[in-house]
Amino acid sequence: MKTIGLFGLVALAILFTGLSQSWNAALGILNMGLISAIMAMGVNLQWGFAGLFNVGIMGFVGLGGLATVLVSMPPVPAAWAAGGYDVWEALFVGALSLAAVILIRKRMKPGNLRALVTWVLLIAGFSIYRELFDPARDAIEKVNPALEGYLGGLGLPILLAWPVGGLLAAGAAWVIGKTALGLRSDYLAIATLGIAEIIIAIMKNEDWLARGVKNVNGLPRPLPYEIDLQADPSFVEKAASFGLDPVTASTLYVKLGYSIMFTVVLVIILFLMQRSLHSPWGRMMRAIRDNEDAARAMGKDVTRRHLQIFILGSAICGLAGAMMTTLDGQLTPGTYQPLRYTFLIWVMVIVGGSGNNLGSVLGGFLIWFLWVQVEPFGRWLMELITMGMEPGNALREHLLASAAHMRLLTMGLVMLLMLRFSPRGLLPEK
Amino acid sequence: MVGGYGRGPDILHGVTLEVDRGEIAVIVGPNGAGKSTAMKAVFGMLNVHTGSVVFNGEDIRELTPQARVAKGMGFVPQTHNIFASMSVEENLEMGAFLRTDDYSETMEQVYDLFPILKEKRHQHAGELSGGQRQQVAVGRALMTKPQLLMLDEPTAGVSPIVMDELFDRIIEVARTGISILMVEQNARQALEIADKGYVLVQGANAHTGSGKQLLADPEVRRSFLGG
Amino acid sequence: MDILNTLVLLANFVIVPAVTYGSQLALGALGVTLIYGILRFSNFAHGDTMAFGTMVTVLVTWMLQSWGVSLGPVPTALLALPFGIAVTAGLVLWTDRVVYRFYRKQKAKPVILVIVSMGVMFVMNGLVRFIIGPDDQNFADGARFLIGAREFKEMTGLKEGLAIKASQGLTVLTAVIVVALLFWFLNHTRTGKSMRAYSDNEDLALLSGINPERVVAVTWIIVAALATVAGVLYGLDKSFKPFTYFQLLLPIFAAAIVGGLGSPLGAIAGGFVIAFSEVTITYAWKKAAAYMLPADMAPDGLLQLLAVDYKFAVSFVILVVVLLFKPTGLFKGKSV
Amino acid sequence: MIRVENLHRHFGGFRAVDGASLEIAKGSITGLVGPNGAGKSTLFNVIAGALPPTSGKVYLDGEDITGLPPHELFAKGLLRTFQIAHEFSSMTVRENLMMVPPAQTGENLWNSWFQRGKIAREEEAIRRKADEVLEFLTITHVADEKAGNLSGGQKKLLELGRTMMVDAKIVFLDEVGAGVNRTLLNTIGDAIIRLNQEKGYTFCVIEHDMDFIGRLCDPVIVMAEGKKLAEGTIQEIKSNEQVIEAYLGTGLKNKDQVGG
Amino acid sequence: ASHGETVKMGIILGFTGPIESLTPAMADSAELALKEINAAGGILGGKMIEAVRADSTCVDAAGATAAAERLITSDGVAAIMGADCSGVTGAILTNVAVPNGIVMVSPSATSPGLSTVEDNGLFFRTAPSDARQGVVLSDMLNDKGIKEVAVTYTNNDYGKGLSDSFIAAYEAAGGKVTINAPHEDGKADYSAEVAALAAAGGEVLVVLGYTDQGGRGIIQGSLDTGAFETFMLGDGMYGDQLVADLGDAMEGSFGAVPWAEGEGTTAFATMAVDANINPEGAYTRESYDAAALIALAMAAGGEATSAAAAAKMLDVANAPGEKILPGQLGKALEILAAGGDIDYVGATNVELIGPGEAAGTYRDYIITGGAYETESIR
Ligand SMILES: Nc1ncnc2c1ncn2[C@@H]1O[C@H](COP(=O)(O)OP(=O)(O)OP(=O)(O)O)[C@@H](O)[C@H]1O
Ligand SMILES: Nc1ncnc2c1ncn2[C@@H]1O[C@H](COP(=O)(O)OP(=O)(O)OP(=O)(O)O)[C@@H](O)[C@H]1O
Ligand SMILES: [Mg+2]
Ligand SMILES: [Mg+2]
Repeated sequence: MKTIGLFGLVALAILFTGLSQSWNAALGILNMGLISAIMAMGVNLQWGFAGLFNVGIMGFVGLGGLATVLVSMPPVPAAWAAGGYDVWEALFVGALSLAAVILIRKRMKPGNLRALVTWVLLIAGFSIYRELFDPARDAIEKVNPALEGYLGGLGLPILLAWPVGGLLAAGAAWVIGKTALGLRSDYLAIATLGIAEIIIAIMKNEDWLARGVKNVNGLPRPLPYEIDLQADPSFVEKAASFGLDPVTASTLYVKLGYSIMFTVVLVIILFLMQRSLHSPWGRMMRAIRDNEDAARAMGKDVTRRHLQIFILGSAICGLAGAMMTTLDGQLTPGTYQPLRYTFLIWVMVIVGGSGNNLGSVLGGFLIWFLWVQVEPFGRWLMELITMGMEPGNALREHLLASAAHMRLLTMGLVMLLMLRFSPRGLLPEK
Repeated sequence: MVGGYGRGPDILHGVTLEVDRGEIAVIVGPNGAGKSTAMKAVFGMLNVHTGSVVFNGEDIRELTPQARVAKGMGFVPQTHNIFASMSVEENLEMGAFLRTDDYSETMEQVYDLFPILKEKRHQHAGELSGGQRQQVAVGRALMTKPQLLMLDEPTAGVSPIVMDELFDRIIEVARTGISILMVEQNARQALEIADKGYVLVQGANAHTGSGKQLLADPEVRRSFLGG
Repeated sequence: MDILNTLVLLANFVIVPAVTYGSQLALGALGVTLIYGILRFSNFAHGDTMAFGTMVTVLVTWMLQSWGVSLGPVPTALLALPFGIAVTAGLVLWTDRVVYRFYRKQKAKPVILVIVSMGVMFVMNGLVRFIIGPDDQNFADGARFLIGAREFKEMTGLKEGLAIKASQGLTVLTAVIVVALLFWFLNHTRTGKSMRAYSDNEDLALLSGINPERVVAVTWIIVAALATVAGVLYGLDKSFKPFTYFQLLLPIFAAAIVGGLGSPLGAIAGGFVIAFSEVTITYAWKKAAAYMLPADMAPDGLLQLLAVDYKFAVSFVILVVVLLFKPTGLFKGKSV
Repeated sequence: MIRVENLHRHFGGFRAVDGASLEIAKGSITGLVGPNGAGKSTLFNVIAGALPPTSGKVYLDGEDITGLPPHELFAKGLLRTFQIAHEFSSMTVRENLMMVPPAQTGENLWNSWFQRGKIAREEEAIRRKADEVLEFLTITHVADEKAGNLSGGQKKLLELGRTMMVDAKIVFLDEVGAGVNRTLLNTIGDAIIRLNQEKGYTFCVIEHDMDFIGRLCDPVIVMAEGKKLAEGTIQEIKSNEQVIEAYLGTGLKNKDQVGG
Repeated sequence: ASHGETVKMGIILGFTGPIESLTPAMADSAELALKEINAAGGILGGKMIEAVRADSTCVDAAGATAAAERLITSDGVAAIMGADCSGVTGAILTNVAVPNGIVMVSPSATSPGLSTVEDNGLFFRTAPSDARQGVVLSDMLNDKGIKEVAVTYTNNDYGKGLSDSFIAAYEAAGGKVTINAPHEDGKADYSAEVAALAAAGGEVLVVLGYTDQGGRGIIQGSLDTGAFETFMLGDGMYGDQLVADLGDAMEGSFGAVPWAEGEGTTAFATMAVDANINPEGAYTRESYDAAALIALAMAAGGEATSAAAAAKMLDVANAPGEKILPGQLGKALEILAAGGDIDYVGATNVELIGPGEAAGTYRDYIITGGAYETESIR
């Protein structure tokens, strides 16, 4: 009942945006809301179901974004010729030496000899890697740096990037999980936070991969371009029959297209998650979350389950990241900031109600709506306050100039109020 | 007393307990009967909505737990009853937190009572064994120089030799004029030293009498003392 | 072989800056770790608390400066510091009363408090910018250098200079004093011990007659003082800008966690580990090598382990590695 | 059945288990007693894979199981309870029991999506089993209560109940009796004896209540300072001078003087 | 077009986030231009232009898109002045501006990548692409006979692009770059960067960052440790505050900044000072020009729409026509209304080339006596 009511409320809020502002704005919020909801579900899977404190969401979202470039951009043959193969060779050598180190550490007895061999291998591997890698990278980055300077992608349809984004994130999660999942909550948190920073640092600085901070603009789209629709007479005609002008019709058409695609993904994930939550698997996960030692003693392979759920949740975030980059139409590594891509998602999960999938979905929509809509609200508030003051009044000027900062303040206040009145989230776990 | 935890259902459905100066009163009963709950109720750690708690003739129902400590009540909970990361001596000092007078004498008394604690005074309490922890816990409560000492299962998980010692100490403490209210599952030994005994079942008094009386009651023996 | 120059070189570019930065981080991390240890949550609003405290101090400093008050070579801000601390303490106490207390009573899960502290962070964030604006503010006065690089060269005749700023000296000195005071307070005063007791076992503290609200209040006051001192020192050494303070949060948390959350000693160690790892791993050893090796063996390359692009990543790699080998931080911390 | 050879477990410099060697015979109910801090629980933790040993070996039916993770030991039929109850506090008591049976179909993610029918049937059987156990432990009335809200003794019962959800070879019970009402403890004792006789479970029981130990256990092993101090029947143990001095004591000194 | 109607113009800049300290002055300058136009009676026979601000956050593409969406579809702005950071600019352009046919003039997005974005002729910028500045900086060093430098740049598209083009030009001219190290803005400490730069060495340190961000931190650190004494500053480093704060130590450092010769800049400076805006703040001039250009292009197009503005933008900005300086917008409107032609010079000597970008003149300056002294204009 409460669930329906709250979802109804969000729907109303979006409808209201549509009526009072514009349908484009409303659909825009809906689309990012859908993506946010998916991310929140990924985090909820990890935290709400298994108690894994992952604050590296940004990294997985970023990897999803990277996938769109690697899958959908056309390859840059000149760059491949300049050093594409050498780069991969270097990376292979690097991976090989790491693998050798891990092998040695497993096989050899601890002691000075092992330490020595490890260090020698590490240093030698690193030097060879740098020796191979540096010139190849420089060669690639020299190829028309203003516009290319990277290897490009595979030139495949961008929708393929969504699952690939999930896989990429899953791969990273596997590596992280293998090394860091043994850590206890807060320490796992900072480890994932750190790893996310590392992933973003790589995306920002490895220009040969995806142009780094120079950004990749103009990603292909799964839907037609608005201007093409506007130029298409049959579309214009159809639009007119609905009483819409071509610009509005085309923008709405594209946004609706995205909405439908995102909704399909959301519904599938939600359906599967609900099923597993209400099965012995879900019960086992809750048991593990409650008390790992006891779950272990009751024969559950906690480490594997953690790894499984960490990978799954991260993959969902990666998928959502790819969807988001597709929607943006460009990859801009400089924009990945923990506040926006990690902590805001956490706010969604907690305000929605952790442990409850519907709660996460609700939180995703609601918080995103607020994030976008508190901006005009803050400005409006300031105008209200300053209404009585005469123009030119220093305080009034100051207040109006600070209106932009009311945004975060309002956001914070709303969050505090919501958590005050339902401290376990709007839709708490039953 | 009638009351319960938070907004949950009532756990206590009319419990009456009484201890006089220098007496030992023992509460026994099945698991989940509400013994610990009753103790906490006496100490003001949950809502009691009917009934009263009277201490030295004064109704203290509205007082916070700290205020009750100040009035001269001491409590050793069933679990988590020491400051694990603080030294033994600091644990005792915390017991005397509200006292403004010189408490070194009381501390000496506690050390006399539990000599092992003096030996380990600078060790972290968390590093002690189960029985030693119980001694620290009782010692901490004694430091408040209470008139009433409440102990929730002080001998659970304690080896026989330490248990005997603890009972000895409790008797000694009672002799100094301190009243003792305790919950025990080692009921037979406890009732042997008790002046009063209460049997709680499902949040209500089932049997009341002197320790000896209860021990003699075949019904009580069979149902609660394990034959 | 030129050991003297090498040492001065390293001191100037590695040791002095890292010790200063480390002290700043340590002071910040102490605040975070105290909240964590006693109130049991990670306080995301700490960076903005620092900004708030510094802002108040800056405003008072300006006022004092406009009155012509000055401490000579010592920055006027020190005189304003107590005001900053007092106002900040007032703010956080008020915040505790209207926000955190509710959740404490409810015994809410720590993660809820974390999110709540994010709400507080947003509000404070807006508040600071609202009052003083988002710009850089300069409030340092007094002497700039204890010893300048050029002076040092002239004095010693070495090729390398060593510069120590007054603010750096002040930072390290204050950090040492504050940390010593804090330790003395926690271990030897009644209130300090009651705080440790509360952090150890809340219910039992209640049974010992410790007033939890008082413990909480004292904690917030200390945290406010630590935050303001850390913020002001940082501002004196670099500059005051709200956004940077927000960004400081990440390294501060890293420091607190690498040292072991809840452990004051750990917070200090963590601060220095983070600071030193940032500087040393990306340091280009070329010049040092040139001093140490015979002239014909002088290196061509920079001898940099990793480019500074990865400085931030590197400090996190160190962090992750430390955690993998010491899963609760350098000084055994707590975990909620 | 279980053989422990020269086992050491040190915490920092402290030797909690310091060269313990002992054997638990198949089909026996072996008692393990000893002063507080003798290293009994630590020994359990090492055997059950919750702590890695510093050195030494543990064998189960001749097979080296030293350092195996708990879930693998569970699969081999080795179960344990915790001295300090480790319930799943936010789950109901019944769920606490139902999660125990291993390799449930619905524990596989894939099956949880596509094998609904089979899961439902399995659940039904597990639920019945759980209800039987609840009945047996006299805690049916709290079946739907959150386990975290149970009283201290009820949690202990739940600990025991979990080991009854599966067929075990050997069960390690760490102070099931502490804080449990004596009447109920007797019932638990009966249950242990019945499981031992009817199903052939082997038990190793840590307990400080000598009556309980005396009724159930043969043999009894006494540990002190991380080592085995003595082994024998309860009578032998009770009359062993060393054991009396270190562990049993001589009873209440002041008993006679208490007025009543 | 009747008297009294208003036309809305969106001003979308990062009022919160990493460059929050730059944006208020930028927005104020843009609004200064609009005030001037309104004071002259508005465009197209009395239409007043009203500014609507929105927050691009600089870093959150989705948030910026949503804000722009609201500006266009809800507030109904006719054109957008903005955005600031290249990342969000790209996102707004492709996702909102182009589909809705709204013209955008960015005062500060300098990324070369934006030159090739499918913009349907709707995107313009008043800040020159960084490619040209690289050459200017390189020439400066050669003129001074400096053969070896260390470079640090702010790690974003602006800094990276500028450092790429500078290094390419400088190395082609025979110079040597000892190290090219990025720095992140808004971080707590720059000792590591300074240490690496110092170890690599060089005659001067080339700083391609922002004056109140990491760039300043690096300079301060270098001065404090004595690592470098002379700096060459990119355009983002230009600002009075820097000299005021760092004082004598900056003596002898030099750099380049997009500049209009004499009149335009001076005119803007006077106006800005009157309006309490720092005329030398980063991108304040470009912001004024961006807003003015949009209004003038609409006036020239005879319609307060993006389509009209886009069509006339190049005409208005470039020769032939009467030269228009800041403060002369009223005159420009008169000329346009009379069907004449103008060449908007503005505060930055605007000259739009190729894909709607500023060609850019640069002023070489050297800091002497705590002030910027012009050395030459390129
Ligand atoms: N925090 C709590 N919230 C809700 N119910 C509780 C809580 N603690 C205990 N209970 C319930 O109160 C009842 C009485 O618990 P109490 O701890 O008082 O039992 P007890 O008599 O001390 O038992 P034991 O001998 O096992 O310790 C139990 O049914 C238990 O489930
Ligand atoms: N994690 C640990 N770190 C340090 N010391 C420990 C740890 N666990 C146990 N010890 C120490 O090892 C010793 C043995 O503890 P253990 O729990 O095995 O005793 P026990 O024989 O089970 O005692 P009891 O009968 O009181 O339960 C104790 O002195 C205890 O303090
Ligand atoms: Mg109890
Ligand atoms: Mg034990």
